[in-house]
Amino acid sequence: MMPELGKYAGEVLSSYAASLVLLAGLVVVSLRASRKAKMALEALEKGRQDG
Amino acid sequence: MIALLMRDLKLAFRAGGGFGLGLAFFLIVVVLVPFGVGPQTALLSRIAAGILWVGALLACLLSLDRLFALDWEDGSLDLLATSPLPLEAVAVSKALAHWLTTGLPLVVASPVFGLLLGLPEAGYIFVVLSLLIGTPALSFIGAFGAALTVGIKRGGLLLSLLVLPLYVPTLIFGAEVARRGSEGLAVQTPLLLLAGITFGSMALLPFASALVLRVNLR
Amino acid sequence: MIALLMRDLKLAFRAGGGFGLGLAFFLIVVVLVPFGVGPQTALLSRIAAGILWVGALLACLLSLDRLFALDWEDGSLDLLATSPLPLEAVAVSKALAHWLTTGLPLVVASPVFGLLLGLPEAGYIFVVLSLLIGTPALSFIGAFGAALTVGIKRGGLLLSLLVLPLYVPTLIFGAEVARRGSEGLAVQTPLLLLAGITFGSMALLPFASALVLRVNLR
Amino acid sequence: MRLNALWEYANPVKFMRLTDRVLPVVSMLALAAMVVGLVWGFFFTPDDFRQGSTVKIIYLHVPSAMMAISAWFMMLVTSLIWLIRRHHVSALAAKAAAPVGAVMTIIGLVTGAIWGQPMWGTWWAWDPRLTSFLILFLFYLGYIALWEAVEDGDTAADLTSALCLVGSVFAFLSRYAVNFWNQGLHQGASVLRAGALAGDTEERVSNVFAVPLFISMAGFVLFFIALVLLRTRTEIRLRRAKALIARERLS
Amino acid sequence: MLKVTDLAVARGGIAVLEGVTFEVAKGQAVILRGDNGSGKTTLLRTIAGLQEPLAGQVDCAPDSIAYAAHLDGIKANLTVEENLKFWADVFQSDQMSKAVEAFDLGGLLQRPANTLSAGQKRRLGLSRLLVTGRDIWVLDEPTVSLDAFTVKAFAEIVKAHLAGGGCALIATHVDLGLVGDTLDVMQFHAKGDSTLSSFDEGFL
Amino acid sequence: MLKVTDLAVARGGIAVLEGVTFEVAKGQAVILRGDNGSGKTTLLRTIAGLQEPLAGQVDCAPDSIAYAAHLDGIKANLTVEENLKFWADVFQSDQMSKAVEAFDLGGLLQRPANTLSAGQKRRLGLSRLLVTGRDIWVLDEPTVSLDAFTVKAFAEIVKAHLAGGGCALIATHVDLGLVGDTLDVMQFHAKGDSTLSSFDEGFL
Ligand code: HEM
Ligand SMILES: Nc1ncnc2c1ncn2[C@@H]1O[C@H](COP(=O)(O)OP(=O)(O)OP(=O)(O)O)[C@@H](O)[C@H]1O
Ligand SMILES: Nc1ncnc2c1ncn2[C@@H]1O[C@H](COP(=O)(O)OP(=O)(O)OP(=O)(O)O)[C@@H](O)[C@H]1O
Ligand SMILES: [Mg+2]
Ligand SMILES: [Mg+2]
Repeated sequence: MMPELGKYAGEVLSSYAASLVLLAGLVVVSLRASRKAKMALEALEKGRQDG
Repeated sequence: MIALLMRDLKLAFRAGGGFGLGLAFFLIVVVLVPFGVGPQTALLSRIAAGILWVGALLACLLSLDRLFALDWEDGSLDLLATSPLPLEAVAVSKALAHWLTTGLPLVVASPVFGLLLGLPEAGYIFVVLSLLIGTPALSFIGAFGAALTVGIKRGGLLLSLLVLPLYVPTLIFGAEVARRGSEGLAVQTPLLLLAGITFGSMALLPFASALVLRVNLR
Repeated sequence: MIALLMRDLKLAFRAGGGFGLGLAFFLIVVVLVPFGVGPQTALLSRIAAGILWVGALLACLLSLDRLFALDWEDGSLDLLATSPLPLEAVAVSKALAHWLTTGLPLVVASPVFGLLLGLPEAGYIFVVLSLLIGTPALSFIGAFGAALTVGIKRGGLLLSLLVLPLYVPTLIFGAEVARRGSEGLAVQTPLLLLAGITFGSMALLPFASALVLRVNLR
Repeated sequence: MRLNALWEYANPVKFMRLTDRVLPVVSMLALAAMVVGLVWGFFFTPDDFRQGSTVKIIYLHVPSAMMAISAWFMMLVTSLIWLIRRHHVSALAAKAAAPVGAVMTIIGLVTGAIWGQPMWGTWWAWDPRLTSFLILFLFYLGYIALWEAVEDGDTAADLTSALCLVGSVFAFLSRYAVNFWNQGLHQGASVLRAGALAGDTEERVSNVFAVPLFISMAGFVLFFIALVLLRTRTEIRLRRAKALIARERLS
Repeated sequence: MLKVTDLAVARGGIAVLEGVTFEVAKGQAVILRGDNGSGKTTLLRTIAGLQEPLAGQVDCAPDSIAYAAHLDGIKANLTVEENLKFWADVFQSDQMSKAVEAFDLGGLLQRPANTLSAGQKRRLGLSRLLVTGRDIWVLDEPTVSLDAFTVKAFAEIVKAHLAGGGCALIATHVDLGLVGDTLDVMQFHAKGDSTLSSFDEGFL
Repeated sequence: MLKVTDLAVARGGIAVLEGVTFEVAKGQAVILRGDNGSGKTTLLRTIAGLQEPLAGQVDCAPDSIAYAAHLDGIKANLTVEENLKFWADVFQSDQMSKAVEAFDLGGLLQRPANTLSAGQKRRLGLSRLLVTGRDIWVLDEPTVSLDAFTVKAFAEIVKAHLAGGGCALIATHVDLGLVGDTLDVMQFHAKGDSTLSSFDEGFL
């Protein structure tokens, strides 16, 4: 059910694509950093309890 | 403070060549642009005022780099911070020394460089005037940037990145005065705004610089 | 030599921000010029190719400053000179590291900046091509200049002064390729000359740099 | 009293505990609002009689441009809080917000450029709004670079706060200067003008377009908040890890 | 003249020393000792006011501390005389000739500082102390690079300073030939649990 | 292993030492002594090949000298490990772990070098000697900033190097606790009439 975009299809689609890629990229980077930090911290705290 | 100013001037003359180098860089930018853009006189004279301002700005920028960094590296800044001189005075004197060795010579020499670029005749007085009023702001803003990056090795490019956006209003008003002057339009408004920026920077930024220096010394 | 190259790249990333800063400076020059010259698109697009080249050149120049100076100040250069690595290899690796962190990113980013200045469409490919071929020469020439001024505190401006005249031929041919390309003219001759300069610099200048370094170490 | 209670949450532990609960909610809301706003805007709005289908770009362009500016404001406020009250979470929140703001700026620039091609016949013009946006982007870059370049957390927080403060003044001056320098092509502020809501001005954005636009804007705001919370949590964890390692080394 | 009470100092966000308490009386020299990395430099910088203490306080008359550290703040391109004159001007002192004489710089006055040997540079750096006209000397390894003869001469200068009503706090690894209390900073070694810099503290 | 014959050295165009003649045999350490400014640094730089001698010659196997001076060539932004690894790569050595162990750097490996104390930096600088794998150590005041314990440890390292078939030439003002010949450079003090650099000579 793609809407009729007329002669400007290229512009509209590329701007949506570019924006979504950028937003998704930002989210992925943030999530990955978050997970990494969380794991690093957990490892540290575990090590502290053990040691 | 006078002692510091004199020392910095002396150092600039002794090692960096003093007035000469800022000027030389300015000259080179002015010479390079025709090589890049091509030699059409009409085109050049239209962009002359702007190129002069951009050149002045880059010349200022290039000499900022080591404003505080040298004193930091050899420990002078530590010693100055424990001396009776307040860091605000240090910041002012550094910015002044920078202006005297870089900004002022540019102002004096700009008519000659205007000639090289075929600046319209009406423009000379306004280019000189706008540079005279505008360059102190460049030095004081630059000193703030230099204080921010003082602890960072290879801070040169970072410094440019931080300082150039801060230069934008000065450049716009300065170049606008020069351009409008060349075209015979009224220049009062941008001139006043330019002066406002300069005095504002001179009055407030030394405090910011001193704050930042103190943080960096920690 | 690989070890040195890797170390220099690492240092550039660690402290100077790596690729980003050269690019940022380039971007800033491109932004500043319209502020100076005025916002007329027609005018800007005529000078676009030239401004891009001048901007690339200045971005290279600004990052040259500390190419050898840091190693000199902290004594690494003395130690390298007494190591099994010949100084020629040191010079080559420094120039390469400089190109990788400054020249190459500029080449990649130049089309985007061309957009900002309204570069004519035919010009893109030639701007990229000329920068790709020309920027290595800038790095190798620059390394020679940096070697010349290595012992001088506040050598930044002096360095610019020495290096910029050496950059002139590269700039002339490079900008010529870009400009002719934009206007649809033949570019073969300047392109060949540009390539000649680059290969010549790469082949010969490291020896000169090493010689000069040796003198400066004494 | 109430205000003091608010300051309490600048304590990292409390902040973590609170955001543990808040973050999922905000994220879900953000996702919902963005999906609804953008899907509605993309699929279920008519073409504009002048702009054709390009009007659909507005659902990305305006919210991102708005957030790009708001993010800087948020950084300014948190920087001030850090400088005055020295609440650590505040400094880290500013750090966390900067890359988000920068990406918003890029999106604004890219969608604007793509939109400009059919509307003005050029990708880029030195229009005041566009130009000041580019300058804002430079400020973001400088700010992020400074955070990266300074090793010590405390020092970096102080320096970047000072930069943010001074930078804001100059960004404001630039905005004004750029207006003075060139009269541009870009739209005036029509969406947010009161008249536009009532639908009685010339430049109004008609309601067909306005409702999904507002939803999308709300989505972007929530998205920003969610991301900043997430990234602040990351920064806090990193700090904690660093503090733990430091302490370990001592004993 | 200088009183340090329950001071805790940090570098890089980590406490290195805590509970540092001592006093330096008029005419007294206190020698700081401690292994490499034990925190002497950090302590001295804090006392000189270059960095904030984590806790505790430093009491002394305002503007009475002269600090000298590893780096001498010597400008390579200025002559010895210009270097010294600059500091004399900053501290508005007229003691320059005394400083020159004390550190035997007479023959070097017209030399640019970058032509000095390591020890000569150090002498110039130390001569700055005499033009500050300040009472409390805070010195970080002052005798590095000095030959035996100059070390002795320096000890005499410090003694004269003490006799003139000053006091001195000196960190060193070698013997200076000074009578004075020795303070081992190792006893103040931070335990690690209580003290982190304010920034990191909140995160534990 | 190292033989210096009738060497004359100059700094800034002025001869500082002349007629320097001595020999360092395998397994031997020679300690250079002399007042500040007597020319030790200049002599060592000439021997290391960093500057040309005015006259005379230095004989040793090519690429056999490891030089360490006042400045350590440490990159503040790299970690201790990266700093050391770099020199190990340049000298294509696999002795890194040995160097780390000898100078007790294990606990500091992951630290950026700018967070080290003066003495820790010095230890890192000296550890470079072990990864050069070279026989002749030419050291200029190596123990500056080191505490008494580390000085002793360093003396042991030098002894091990000598026992392993190396030799060492060390300029210092303090006692290193090494057995070895002492050479006072003052005896070679240039008289000032005969020796100028070849260029200036032509003007007399
Ligand atoms: C690279 C190009 C562009 C940039 C950087 C840009 C930037 C901006 C900015 C900063 C805003 C302000 C958002 C706010 O005030 O909250 C905005 C709003 C807007 N832009 Fe653009 N823009 C660009 C191109 C365009 C084009 C080509 C069009 C369409 C012809 C357009 C249409 C609009 C509209 C309709 C608004 C909303 C106006 C309002 O109510 O505030 N923009 N843009
Ligand atoms: N950023 C940092 N992170 C962690 N530890 C640090 C940091 N900066 C410094 N340190 C440590 O702080 C300690 C104190 O250093 P300081 O320079 O005060 O020692 P010192 O007693 O002067 O030693 P020396 O005798 O070697 O000069 C050292 O162990 C050093 O490694
Ligand atoms: N450009 C110059 N002109 C004149 N004399 C110079 C110049 N450069 C150095 N000298 C002198 O040469 C002498 C030798 O210096 P050198 O650094 O070799 O001494 P050193 O024995 O290492 O002293 P230290 O124990 O202080 O390190 C010094 O007296 C110095 O002042
Ligand atoms: Mg110390
Ligand atoms: Mg010496």
